[in-house]
Order: sequence, then structure tokens, then C-alpha cells
Amino acid sequence: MRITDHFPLTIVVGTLLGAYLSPIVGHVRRRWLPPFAVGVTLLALIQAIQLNIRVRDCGELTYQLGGWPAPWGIELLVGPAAALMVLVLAAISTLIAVYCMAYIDHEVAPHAQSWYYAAFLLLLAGMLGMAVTNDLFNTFVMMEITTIGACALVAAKDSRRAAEAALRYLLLASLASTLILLGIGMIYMITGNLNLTYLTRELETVWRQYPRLATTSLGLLTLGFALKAALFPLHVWLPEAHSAAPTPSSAMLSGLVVKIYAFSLIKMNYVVFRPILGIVAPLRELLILLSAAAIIGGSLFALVQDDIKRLLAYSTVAQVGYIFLGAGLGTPSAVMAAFFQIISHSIMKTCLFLSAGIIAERTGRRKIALMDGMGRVLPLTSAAFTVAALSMIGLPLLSGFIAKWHLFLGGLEAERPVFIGLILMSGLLNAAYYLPVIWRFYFVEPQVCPVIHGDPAGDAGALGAPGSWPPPGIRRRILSRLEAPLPMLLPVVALALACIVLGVWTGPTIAHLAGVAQTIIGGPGR
Amino acid sequence: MDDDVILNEVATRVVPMIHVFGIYIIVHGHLSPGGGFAGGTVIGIGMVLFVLVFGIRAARRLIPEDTLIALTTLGPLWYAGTGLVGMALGHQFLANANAGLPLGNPGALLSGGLIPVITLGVGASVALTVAVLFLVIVEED
Amino acid sequence: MTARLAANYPYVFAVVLFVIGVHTLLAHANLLKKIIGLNIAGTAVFLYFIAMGNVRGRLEPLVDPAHPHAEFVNPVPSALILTGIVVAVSVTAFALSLVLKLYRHYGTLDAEEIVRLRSILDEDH
Amino acid sequence: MSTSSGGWYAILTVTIPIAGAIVIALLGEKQGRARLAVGIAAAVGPVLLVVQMLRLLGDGRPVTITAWQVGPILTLRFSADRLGLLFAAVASTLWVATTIYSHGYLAGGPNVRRFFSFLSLSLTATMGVALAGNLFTLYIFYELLSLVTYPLVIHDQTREAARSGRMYIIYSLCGAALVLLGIVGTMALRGSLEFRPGGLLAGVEPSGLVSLTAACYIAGFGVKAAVMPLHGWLPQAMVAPTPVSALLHAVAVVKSGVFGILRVLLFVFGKDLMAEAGIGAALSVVIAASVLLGSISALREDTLKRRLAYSTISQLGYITLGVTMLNAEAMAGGLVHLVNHAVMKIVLFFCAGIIITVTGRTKISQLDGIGRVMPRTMGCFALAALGMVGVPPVCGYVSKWYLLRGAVHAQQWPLVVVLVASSFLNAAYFFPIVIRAFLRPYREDVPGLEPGGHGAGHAAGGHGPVGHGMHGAPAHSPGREAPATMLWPVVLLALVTVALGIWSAPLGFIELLVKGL
Repeated sequence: MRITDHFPLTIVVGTLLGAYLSPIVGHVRRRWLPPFAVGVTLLALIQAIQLNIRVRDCGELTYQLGGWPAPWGIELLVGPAAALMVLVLAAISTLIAVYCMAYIDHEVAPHAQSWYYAAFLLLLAGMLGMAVTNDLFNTFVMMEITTIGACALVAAKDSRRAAEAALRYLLLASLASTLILLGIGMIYMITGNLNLTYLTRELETVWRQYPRLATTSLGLLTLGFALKAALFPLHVWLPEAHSAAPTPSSAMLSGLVVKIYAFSLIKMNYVVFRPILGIVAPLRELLILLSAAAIIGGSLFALVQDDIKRLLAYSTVAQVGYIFLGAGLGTPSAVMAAFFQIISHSIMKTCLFLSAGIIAERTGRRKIALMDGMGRVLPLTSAAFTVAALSMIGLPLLSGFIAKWHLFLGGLEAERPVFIGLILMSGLLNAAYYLPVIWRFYFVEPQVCPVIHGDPAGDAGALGAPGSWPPPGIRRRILSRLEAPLPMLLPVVALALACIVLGVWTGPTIAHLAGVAQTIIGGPGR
Repeated sequence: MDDDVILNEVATRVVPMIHVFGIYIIVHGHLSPGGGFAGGTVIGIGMVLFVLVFGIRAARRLIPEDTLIALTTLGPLWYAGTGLVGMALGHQFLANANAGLPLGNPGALLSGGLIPVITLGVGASVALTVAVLFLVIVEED
Repeated sequence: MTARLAANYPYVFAVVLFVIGVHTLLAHANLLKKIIGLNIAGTAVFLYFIAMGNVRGRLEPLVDPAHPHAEFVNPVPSALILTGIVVAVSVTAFALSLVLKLYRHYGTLDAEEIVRLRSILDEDH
Repeated sequence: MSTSSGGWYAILTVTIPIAGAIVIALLGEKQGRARLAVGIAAAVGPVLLVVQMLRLLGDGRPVTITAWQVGPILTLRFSADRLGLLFAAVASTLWVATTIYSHGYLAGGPNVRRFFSFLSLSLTATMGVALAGNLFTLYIFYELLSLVTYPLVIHDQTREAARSGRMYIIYSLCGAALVLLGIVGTMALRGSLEFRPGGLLAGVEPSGLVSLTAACYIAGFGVKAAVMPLHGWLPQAMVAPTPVSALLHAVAVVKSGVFGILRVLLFVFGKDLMAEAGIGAALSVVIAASVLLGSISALREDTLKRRLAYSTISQLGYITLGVTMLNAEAMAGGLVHLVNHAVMKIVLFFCAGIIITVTGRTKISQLDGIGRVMPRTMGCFALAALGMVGVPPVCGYVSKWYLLRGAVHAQQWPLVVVLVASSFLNAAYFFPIVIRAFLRPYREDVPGLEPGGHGAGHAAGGHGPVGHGMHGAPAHSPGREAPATMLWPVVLLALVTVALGIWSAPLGFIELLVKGL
């Protein structure tokens, strides 16, 4: 076997090892931690890219742990959807890791940093594992790793708000895990399989004997994943957790964690439990209604927030609704829209959170009312924020529009035009809470000249802490002209550009996603 | 708590026994009832008991923080390293039988190829994780 | 009906435990009780799994050369639950550490009290 | 539709102003002359290109290009047909005048660089709307137009401006959302977004969905076109600097709304479907009401710019009415009015701007005798006002004549009444201004004239750049005309209104256009 054959596994195990190694690295030399984390994520990214190429060329990849064949051993399976998910996870977290290089000192105490990176990589490994595994119980284990990593990322900030948010998150997420485990137990009970492929095959015949157990199982899994993905009435933990966390964590949580659960939910509903898809229509109907409530409710809550990170968090509640709506409608275009939204929202929301982080780090401001004139003080950051926010609103030629457009088409295909109106309304609501921020950025004169966040280390601001990267000499020369340290600015700008590219040049993405949607729902792709 | 005679005396005798029992369970993991998870937890609980009774300073004296961190990491590394052996032999991660190693006979503990090796790693990491988690809780200040 | 319930008594227990656990988690304001509730619910699921794996009248899953074709109980659920237990332990430990942190900040374990205190503290800021 | 050799002209028409905007943004705030040069160049470029495209079209070589394939159905396509070029020609030509006028109007004020950048971008958006080859492209530029004109509306950054700006953007976004809804409706009906002469949806059975889609489009574009119940933002937006009011609210924004309605009615629904589904009839009722109510509201308005705004609401109705009547003469009348109204209204607004700049007066009741002080300005105003009413030889009568003939021809007697009544109303709200300005004695001591502080309670006044010390002279010294950069565009355009009345050049073109539909 060539080394590339092992990539479905090594992408997870490598990141997991990175997580376990980071305390040691941090212990030996704290300065090495940020580049180490970037290295690990970059490695994952390279493997993710290679996996995508492989999947595109050769179709699905399977990997059997220990060489035990499928029904008995644990199997990893990278199909088009999983490959895409892995790519999104790796790419976004690489950017966040780069951002952390300059940012981490701002919100995470030095002694906690090695644990922070451990949790960061653990979280990534868990999510990657959830994406590639083809085993139900393994999904559960990876999900628990994800949960613990995510809660640790929230708790990393040494504040009572963060601790409280993390605890609430942990308790509810664990409750969700328990529900999911119960669901797993039920389905295992009637099918005797944990391997998803075999489970589906078994379910085809066996569900007629145990229809109630099968539907209850799917219901429990759906409920659990929906709770973890913060579907509307179950979102209570999200705003506080996502806004109290340190900014890179917020980006990670809002950008990726929520998505992987949504992805799993789609996978469970459409792939694993496909045989009983016909008899769980009420469940999907409920999903659609709840996502509609999420789209409107999340936005309404976002309208009244005065803290920018809470605003972004509530906006996530609304945007996740799009994913679930697409998944619930279940037509080719709608599922495609759900996937596009997973990608597009990861990019947009990460960009928004990271740029809000730059603003907070540079000027110490988080209240929207204090954002006056930011466009002059931090031009690039504000521009990136603006692009991502406009994309959220759904302006054409930005990625958010494409997601909405395909959701429209999905609504047409499902012959439920009411959701088209709903999404349009949500776009207007998005405008109602994002535009005032942008307006403050550019059209209000700063009342008091915002103070650039002073750091004892000198001109490089928070980056100037002795243990950061790259070495001070080069840094100072580049940075004296930039509004924020390059490692912070770069991801933000890259994400904003990605928003534009994904909105303008959608052909390949759409073609790929059509294939993904086809494998998911088995219908003809558009 | 350090001056509680009963606790001290009981713990001095019980903790080693717990540890030995844990190791016993670990090494029986593959070809007889037992295993890394269960044994590791038992050992971890032994450590927790030690900290509860003798206090955190005594624990720190016994295992300095650096060592503890290194050891905690060692478990997963050990596991992964064993997994890599299979890969190095040209098979899947964690491959054992396929890579030409024996599957083992019931009762004969050392006949299981890489499996006992892996179980050790699992035991170590579980034990230390339990201990570290507890220490993290106790140490918060 | 009653006979079926009696025959499946482990499942009945599991469900009852689960409900108790979830109720404790959601309804009690005390953070420690919440964590206990979570563990009860978790244990209920573990019980469910174990009960599922057990087949009355079969042997423990040990390969005995003397009985090569003996019928075993299903060992997989037990193995899974081992992992589940480890996971539950980690989650509990983590939750406890957070509770401890909160207790140091607020001096109470009551969630409602914490919310009240926080609103007061926030106003002070 | 294949790409033709002239397609690049269309792309250049849209991109040149963007380049201009970037250059302007890179120039310093103080480099006024360079900015003016770039601004004019960015506006003249499109004019020349439009002329070139007209020539190509005359040679029978249609200009169409697929600029970019965004996604499977979503293509960025430009296509310069007669209707688009008509609007493009009008808008780009008047843009040149506005650029020059704005330079004079805003000289020395704050944020001029931003203003000119966005002015140039607005030209991009307008050209994009004009040359859009499919609904998606039209939607993009329509949405873009709202965004890039927003900074122009709130240019003064007063509380008043912010409020109006908010209202403007809310209306605009809702309108764009409705357009998008219409597009989705079109997708449901036909699965394509390309414009077709004769109608994309031709052949579709009239149904509830067709009517709903049409309603979405009309309401969506009607917001910008300030059709009567959706006009709320327009008088409010008069808080913007006058060149903005003139250009955007007489030419670009409102006209692109009207243009959108025309484009959709003619190229998406087509005449047949419009007639079958009763879209035209339903629309004409709304529009007729809009024409009359706009005029009546104008009558009651004392602030000059707001009166002009209401007049716009009423006059835009003519254009749409022309198309809804569905006969060649009325359609020609409506389309000619697209040109005529643009020229006349811009003259009126420019005059109002000059009055504000020079005297600081914003209300009609303050204009006593102003014609004696500023004869050239008020002369032009009077000329354009006559045109609006429909007095020959100023161009307004041409469109009214055709419209009336169309209405008679179609035997739409209520519409004939509306048209005639509206003309009387026009006279009723324009003539008093002219009479006041020329026949009453000039009053020195009009209240509310403090430079920069005038009209505080009125959105329409905004504040002129008087306070910016345009040429260092006291703002309201009598006997002074505006500086040349402001006056000359006005005089020139006023002459154009007459010229268009005597020799209506667009008419031949428009008859060709109408024949092609």
C-alpha cells in the first residue's frame, strides 16, 4: 500500500497525534506551538486535497482499520460528500490556526495555550473522524471527542461567562450524545450492524418487522444531532457559547462544528436510514418547520443584539436553518443548497468572527455601537467583514446568494414556494442587522479616535509578545504598515476572497455538489 | 486530610493493590476478560484516590507535571506507533493478522502479536487521562 | 402486555432510568445534580446496550477450545459500552472542573442563582 | 444567442466607470481637477461606446456577449438591443453633464472623493441595468445600484440624511427581493432567465403564478420607479445633494426602475401574455392613479425639490402607461418620454440646485423674484417647466401627443382623461413657481437662509454646499449666477429640450424599436 492509501486514516490520526503532542511541544518551547498547530492543520489540508483528487478520479475510498473486513472491523469511507467536508474542515481550520499565531495571546492565558491547541486539534480530529467514518459507533466516539474539544475551546478563556457557557454547552451536548447513543443502540438492536453500509442493507428488510424501533432510532439520532447543531428551539446554548469563547474558538464552533453535525444529520437521514425514508416524512416535515422557525427566529434575535459576537452567533442559528431547510426539502437542488451553505457559511462566518476578533484585539471594542468609523481605522478588516456580511445578506455574485438561489430552486422542485418567500424575508432581516454595522464602519465618523490595543512589546501590538512567530525583525518591517499582524489579516482577507470566488465562479463547485447531492439522495442531479 | 490516620493507612495499602489489579486487567485485555480501558480506569482511580488522600503536593512530588504530561501523551503515541507497525509492514493501520502477526491463543497472553502491545498503550493513556482530568479539576485556582 | 414487559425488564429499567436522568438534568437547578442526572441517563443507555447484548442461556464470549461451537452472548455491546463509559467519565470530569470554576466565581452551585448573580455583576461592569 | 464581435463594447461600457471609480478613489481628496477629468472620461467613455453599439445595431449586427458563467443557469450576459441602448444613451449622456455640475456643486465639501467614486460606480450599475442580457444580470446591477447610490444619498451624513438613507435602502432591498422572487417565479414557469423579444414566457398559459410573478416584478421595480404606493422613499431621498437628486432620482434610479418594468413586461412576459393575463390593464389602473396622485401631492408641496420629486412620480407613470396600452403609438410615446423626461427633469433639478447653492432657498414660497436675480437659471427652469406641461416646442409635448393618440386609438377614454387632467395639474404646480420667480419682486429678507443651516426641518433642503464656501462670496448676494461648471450644463441641457422638441431625433429610433417588439 502506498502512503496515500492511508490518507483517510492518517488525516484523523495525524491530527489526533498533533493534539496529544501539543502539550509536549508547548512544554518544551511555547513559541513552537502556533507553527506546530499550523503544521498539523496544513498536513491535514494537504491530505484532504489529495483525498478529494483521489475521490474525484477513482470514486469512493474505503479503509479498513486493522485490515478487518467491513462488517466486523471499523471502516472509513471517503465518498464525495465526506471528501468535501474534510476539505472544508481542514482548510478553514488551517486558516484559523494561522490566525491564532498572532491572536492567541490576546484571549488565552500563556499557561493554557498548550491545552488550547490540544483541544483545537482534538476538535479538528474529532470532526474529521466524524466525516470519514463509516461506522455508527465510531461516529459516536468521534462526536464525543468533538464535543469535549469544542467545550474545552469555549472554556479556554478564563472568564466566568466562558465557564458558564461551556458548562451549559457541555451538559446539553452530552444529553444529545446520550440520545444519539440510545438511537444507536436501537438500530444496532434490530440490524445487528454498526457499519453504515451493512446497516442500511440490513434495514431494508428488517424495518418492516420493527418499524417503530427504526423510526424511534432515527428520531433520536435526528434530535441529538439537531440539538448539537443548534436547530432553533434547541439553540439555547449556542449564542452564549459562541460569543463567550475566544474568537478563534467562536470561528471554529460557528464555522465548522455546527456544520459537521448538520452533515451527520443529513448522512443519517438520507444515506443510512434511506430504507425508512418513506415512513419518516413527518420527521422531515418537523425538520422543515423548525428550520423555518430558525431562519426567522435566529434573525429576529440577532436584530436586538448589541454585542457583535452575539449578533454573529444568533446569525449562525438562522443560517443553520438554511442547511436544515435544504436537507428537509430533500430535492436535488435543496440538498445541494444545504451543502453549498455548509461551505459558504463556514467561510462567511469564520471571516466575520475573525474580523470581529481583529477589531476587538486592535481597538478593544465589541459593542456594535462603538464600531463607528472602523472602515478608516482598520480598512482591510472592515472590507473583509463587509464582503462576508453582504454575502450573508445574499447579494448576487457572493457565495451566500448561490446557496439561497439553489434553495429557491429546491423550494420550486419541492413545490413549496412559501419557503422562497421565507428565505427572501430572512435575507432582508440579515440586511437589517448587518447593514447597520457596515453603516457604522463607513458612514459614521469615529467619535473618539479608537485606541489601537496597546501591548507592552511595542509596535507589533499583541503579536509582539516574546514567544510569537515569526521572528521580530522581519515582523516589524512588514507590520509597521499593516493594520493588524499579517497572520491575522491573511486568513480574513483570504476568506473574504473565497466568498467572492465562490459566488462568481460556481461552476465547478456546483457540478461537484450536484454529484454529492446525487450520491446523498440518489436522485438525478441538476 | 494529610493527618487522617485511617485514611492514610488504608490508602497506603489499598492504592498499590488497586494499581496491581489495574495492571492485571490490562494485560488480560486481549485473550481473556479484561482490557486497556477497564484496567486503565482502575489505575487512574487509584491515582485519584492517592491524590485525595495524600494531597496534590505529594502527587506532584511523586510525578512532576512535565513527566505527567509526557506520559499522558505517551499512551496515544504508543497506540499510534503500534498502529504504524502494521502500516510499515505494508498493510492497514493497526493491521495484525494480515501483516503476518499471530492472532493468539486463548489464555496465552503473549501470543497475540501486536494486540497486547496496544492494550498497554490504551491502559496507560486511560489511566493517565483519568488522573490528569482529576488533577485539572483539583488544581483550578 | 405485562408479561412482555416483565420479560424485557432490563429495557423497562433502562427507560425509567433514562427518564429520571433526563428529568434530573433538565429540572434541577443544582449543577452537581445536573451532572448526576446526565450520568444516570448515560448509565441507562449503557444498561440498554448490555441488556441488548445478553442472550439468556448463552455463554460468556470466551473461546474455549473444549466447546468450539458454543453459542455466545453478543460481546460487541459490552465492548462499545466500555468506550461509552470512558467517554462519560471524561465528560463528567470536564463538567465537574467547570462546575468547580463556577463555584469559585459565584460561591454557589445553583444555576438560577448564578444567572441572577451574573446579571448583577454585569450591571456593575 | 452567441457572442458577437461588438460584445466587448458592452463589457467595456460597464467596466470603464469602475476603473474610473478606482482611479478617483486613489487620487487625493484635494486633486479636484484630476478628479473631474477622470470623472468626465469615465462618463464620456460609455457615451462613445453606446454610440458605437448603436452604429453596430444600425448595421444589423446585434451586440451580445456572455461575459461570465457564474453557475448552471446564472450567466452574466450583456446584450445591447434598442431598448437598452436608448436608456444607456440617455443615462450616459446626462451623466457627463451631471459630473461637471457636481464638480461645481460640491467643490470644497467633505468626502468629495467618495462621492465621485460612487457616482462613477452608479454609472456602472445603470449601464449594467441598461445592457443586461438576462434577468440575473439585470438583478445584479439593480441590486448594485441600490448599494452604490446609498452613499450618495447620505452624502451629507446628517441625521436627516441617515434616516432618509435608511428608508431608501430598506425600500430598495425589499424591491430587489421582490424582483428576485419574480425571477424565481420565472424559473418555475420557464426554467430560463434569458430575455427574448416577444417574451420569454410567450406561450405560457395565463395562471395565478404568471400574475403573481408579474406582480412581484412590477412591485419590485416599482419601488425604484416610485409607483404611487411604493414611492415613500423618493421625497425623503431629496435630502441628498442636488446633483444626486437630479441624476439618480430623475434619471438613473427611478428610470432603471421604469426600465426594469419595461424590460420585464416586453421581454419576459411579452405583449401577448400581458394582454391575455390582463397584466397591462391591471397595471394601467395603478399607474393612472400614480400619475394623478403624484401630481396632486406635488401641488401641496412647498419645498422645491420635493415638488420635483412628486412630479417625477407622476411623469414616470407616462412611460409605463405607454407600454401598458399595448399599441405602437402609445408605446412610442412612453419611450420618447423616457428620454424627454430625463432631460427636462434634470434641468429642473439642476436649476433647483443652483438656487440652493447661490441663495440657500429651498422653498417655493421663498422664490419671489428670484428670476430677476438669476435670469439664466430661471429661464432654463421655465423652459423645462413648459416642456413638462407639454407646451411646444419644448420636447414634452411630443411624448404627450403620442400617448394621447395611442390612448384614443386604443379607445381607452379614462386614460385620455387622466393624461389631460395630469397636464393641467402639471401646469398648476409648475407655473406658480415661474410666475413667482419672474413677476414678484425679489425679497432680501426671506427667513431660513443661513448658509448651511437652511431648511433644517425639511428633508428636501438637505444642505447645499453653501456652507462650504464655494467661491468665498456671501452665499446669497443678489445678482449672481452660479459658477460656469454648474450653469453651462443647465443651459446646454435646456437647449437640448427645445432641440428635442423641434427635431425629435429619438423618435425614429424608437419607432424602429417598437416595430421590433
